Amino acid sequence: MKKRGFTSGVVYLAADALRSMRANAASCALTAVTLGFSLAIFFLFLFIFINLESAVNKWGDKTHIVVYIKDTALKDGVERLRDSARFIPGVKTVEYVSKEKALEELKAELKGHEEIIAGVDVNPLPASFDIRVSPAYTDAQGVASVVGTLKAMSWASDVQYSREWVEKFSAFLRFIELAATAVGVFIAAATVFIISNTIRLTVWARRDEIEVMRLVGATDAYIKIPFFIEGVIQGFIGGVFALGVLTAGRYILLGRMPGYLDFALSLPLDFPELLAALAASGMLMGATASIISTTRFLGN
Amino acid sequence: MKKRGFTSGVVYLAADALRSMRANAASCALTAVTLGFSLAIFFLFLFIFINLESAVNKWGDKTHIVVYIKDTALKDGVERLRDSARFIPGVKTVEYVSKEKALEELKAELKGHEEIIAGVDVNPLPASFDIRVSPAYTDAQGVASVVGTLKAMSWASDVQYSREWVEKFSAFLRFIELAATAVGVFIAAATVFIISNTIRLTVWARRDEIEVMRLVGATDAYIKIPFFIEGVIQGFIGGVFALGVLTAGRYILLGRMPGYLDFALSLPLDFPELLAALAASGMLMGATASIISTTRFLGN
Amino acid sequence: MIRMFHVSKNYEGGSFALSDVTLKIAKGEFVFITGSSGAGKTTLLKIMFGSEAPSEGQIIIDGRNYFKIPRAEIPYLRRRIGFVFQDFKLLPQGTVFENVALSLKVMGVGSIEVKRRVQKVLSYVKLSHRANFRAAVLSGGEAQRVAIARALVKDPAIILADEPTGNLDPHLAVETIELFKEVNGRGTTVVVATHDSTLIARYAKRAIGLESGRVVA
Amino acid sequence: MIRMFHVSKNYEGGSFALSDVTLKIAKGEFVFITGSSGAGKTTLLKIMFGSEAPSEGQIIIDGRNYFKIPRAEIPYLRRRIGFVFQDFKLLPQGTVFENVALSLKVMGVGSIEVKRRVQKVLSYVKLSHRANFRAAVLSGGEAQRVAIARALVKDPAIILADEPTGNLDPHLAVETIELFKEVNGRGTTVVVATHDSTLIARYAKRAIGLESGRVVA
Ligand SMILES: Nc1ncnc2c1ncn2[C@@H]1O[C@H](COP(=O)(O)OP(=O)(O)OP(=O)(O)O)[C@@H](O)[C@H]1O
Ligand SMILES: Nc1ncnc2c1ncn2[C@@H]1O[C@H](COP(=O)(O)OP(=O)(O)OP(=O)(O)O)[C@@H](O)[C@H]1O
Ligand SMILES: [Mg+2]
Ligand SMILES: [Mg+2]
Repeated sequence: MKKRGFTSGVVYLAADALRSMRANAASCALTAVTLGFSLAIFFLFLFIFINLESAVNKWGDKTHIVVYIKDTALKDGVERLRDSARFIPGVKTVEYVSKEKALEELKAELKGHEEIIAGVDVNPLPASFDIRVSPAYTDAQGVASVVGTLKAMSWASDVQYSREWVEKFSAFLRFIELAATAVGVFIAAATVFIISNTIRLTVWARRDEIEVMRLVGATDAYIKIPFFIEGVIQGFIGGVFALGVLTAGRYILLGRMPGYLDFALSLPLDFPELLAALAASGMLMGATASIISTTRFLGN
Repeated sequence: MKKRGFTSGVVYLAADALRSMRANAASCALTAVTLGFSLAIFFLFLFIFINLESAVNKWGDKTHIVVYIKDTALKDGVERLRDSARFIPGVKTVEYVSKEKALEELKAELKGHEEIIAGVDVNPLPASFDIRVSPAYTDAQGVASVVGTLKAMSWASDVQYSREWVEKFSAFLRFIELAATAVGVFIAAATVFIISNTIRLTVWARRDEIEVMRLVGATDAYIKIPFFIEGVIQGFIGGVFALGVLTAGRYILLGRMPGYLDFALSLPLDFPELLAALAASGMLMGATASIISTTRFLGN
Repeated sequence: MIRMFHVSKNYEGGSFALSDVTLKIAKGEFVFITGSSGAGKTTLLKIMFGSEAPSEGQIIIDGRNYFKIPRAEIPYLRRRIGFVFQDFKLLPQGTVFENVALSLKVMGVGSIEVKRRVQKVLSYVKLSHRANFRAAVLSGGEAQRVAIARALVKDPAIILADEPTGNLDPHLAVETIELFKEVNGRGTTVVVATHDSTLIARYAKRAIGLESGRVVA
Repeated sequence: MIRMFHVSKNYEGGSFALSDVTLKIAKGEFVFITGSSGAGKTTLLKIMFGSEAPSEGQIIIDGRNYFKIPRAEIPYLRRRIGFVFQDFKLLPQGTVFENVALSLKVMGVGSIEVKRRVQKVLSYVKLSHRANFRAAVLSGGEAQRVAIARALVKDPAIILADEPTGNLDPHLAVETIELFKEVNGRGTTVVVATHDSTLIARYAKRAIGLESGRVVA
């Protein structure tokens, strides 16, 4: 009796799986589309949260600290002072606002009513540094540490920042992370559940076939491999379908939205990477679900 | 031969459906949970978008118009002027900012450097009305119409508003509506698809049973009714499950989020209404999917 | 009762199961259909039952032409015919009782009446002690007798039995045919497809022979 | 080859299919199992095949004690046994060829070899002309012969045939038993469960009689 090797055996079973898929084309397509929809929902959430988080991090830029500079310290030159601020941990950028600029800004605010300060001849406004903190320091603690260091500087007359904004923002950040985790866990669970239940039902629909295979002496592996291959192929098709749905949705929205909202539709991945990610997760899910279903069905 | 009436016949079939569900308890539970997950995803999106839209409408409050009042007009009394502004279509609230209040606000802004306006003895700042527009007028057109009417007032010296903000906001509003529609249509399609495919598979798994029923002379209705009842019950269970998942998720998030974000978790419905909505949509979906699947399966 | 005119049944791919069959079975008759494996016995019975449509020809059952029966009426026609399927067609998860009761329940017969009649017919086929067994666990011969009981329980106008003794020992086979003879005696038309020549010889009833889809005797 | 010691098979609910069966079937023997419907013939064969476990007792097949065979080895044991199921157990969507080929394919036999052997065995059971028909459309007798072909094709050490002639006309039934006799002549152990007393009488082989789960002859 001629026996074939493992590789040619798998090819043989793959051919069988393909034949069976052709025979049940409609059913396989529906399963693949179910996988696709589930994946699309999952990735939709993923992208919404990635984009939301990046948007939220940009809002973090609004966390800024103003240090007023003693007039006496200005004589030593701005650059030295700026450097001493720039190298404080947590400081991202330092922007110098001279006494003249401060006055101009005040005038701009009073536009139309400049007469109110017309009589002022010596500029009473102090120069200042407008300091932005790096993302890792936008929470209440981080800002406090930067503020503390700045206050200790000999040239600093006063340090101002919006404590309210900092606290709101860091609470918001924590909330977004928590919400993303909660919704993400839920969506992932739902996706895995729906996909595995769908594949379980397709295995169940073919229970008689599996029974016959076992009775004629098929090993568990022989029975599982076609389901595995089918699951992988359906997962792949589902992944491509999900990509299609997401891309189509993105194009529908892309042309019709204000430019400054572009970030909401930005893709965290290139197109080929995205295809790979979707196809790979589809295949992984299909494979896992088919292994679990068949293993449970075969009862070991 | 004693025949039973329609009602007792349905009761009979309902008992059958329940017996069959007990026999396939695991499978039925999984189907119900699949329905539940799908519904939960759908309602999650629905709530996110309802809350987002209500939040966005609150942002619309930021659309405000400032009308400066000619000093000469103030002699006639503020109330009359305010009334002439209040009854302009699109105006929601009118807040009076007196000359004194304007000066105080300027002083607050200059905190620490009040000396800059110390020498001013006649208050040069004009009084103004701070006008908020009603939600329906927050788009560019609406604001323009309010501004036009205000400008025509004899007592108005100048009208100011942020054209940039208004344009951004109305574009954003349009985008949110479009995105909600696109994502909503997609999620609804995915939900309907997943539920109907799941029920189709459970019908398919029982194809032999259906075949036998037809051969012994069962009418199509006789075959469909138990599936229908099963679909409705599974839909109901799924709806309750979805409510459980959503409520649990909400409680996880509720305690841990900044108070000013409460709106994000607000429920557009009371709890009993929500239960009714979820259970009803579950039952509707289960019923529709089972009718479609069995009808298609029976081939007419 | 049953008339066929030039009935043929072809399948795609050119194979055919029946060709040009014309026959007449009178009301109250008892007829055997014989023929070797693949001769077309099952196909002939299924066409009489309306579960297969002929490719050509006309069938009149009970005065009604089959081509004219609307889909919605087929269930009602089937309720007048008791069919014993060659492969039984039981609900494997249902009990023996439920399987037999099914053909009454689909007709809307009340539960008390169902119970009475099912118990009676189960005693005829000697399966009262198996009433609560699931059909899936029955022996071949037991399953076959459940199929027979299901056909008999509704007191049909016509019984079409396809190889109803294939899984029965000679003793039970004879008892089964006696059962059919008894209902036949009460006016039911009985058509039995079988290859069991001993039975045919024993009962000396009319036998329609099939050979490769053609009537030969 | 096959030995059973005090084998019983009970089911929940107190019913039993076999009680205290002790028997010995030598290598190369040809044995009939007889008994009326529900006597336990199928149960006996299934226990020999390992698809049902006995409630009590020991079975030794081919020198191996059944209780000691790990789950993973069962497929390999089944490949040495050709089983003709009373209800055929074919893949309805597979063709006749595929159904017969399956029992070779699961063993890893190459396609050319599979084709040669399947064609040969299909000609033995006179089904070459049905090779590409789906099993679902076969007549009862044709399906039964496919089941026989699938058991024979792997040249098994043991053939267990459960009512293999129930759907065959007398002529084909004899031919089938002749086929079993032929493989038996080449050394295969053959066990045939049947209620067909004419066959048993005709072949005068050893017959093990069962009655309500007990060996009686
Ligand atoms: N759907 C189909 N497609 C192709 N061929 C079919 C189909 N249905 C039946 N046949 C063929 O028609 C022939 C007649 O089948 P039928 O079941 O009527 O035979 P039978 O006389 O009942 O035989 P048996 O005694 O073996 O049951 C068979 O050869 C079968 O393969
Ligand atoms: N899983 C089970 N649970 C309960 N009873 C069972 C089960 N399996 C078989 N039986 C019973 O065991 C008895 C023996 O069955 P078996 O199939 O061995 O009979 P058989 O001799 O093959 O009969 P036949 O000639 O009708 O095929 C039957 O009465 C059957 O109902
Ligand atoms: Mg037949
Ligand atoms: Mg048996």
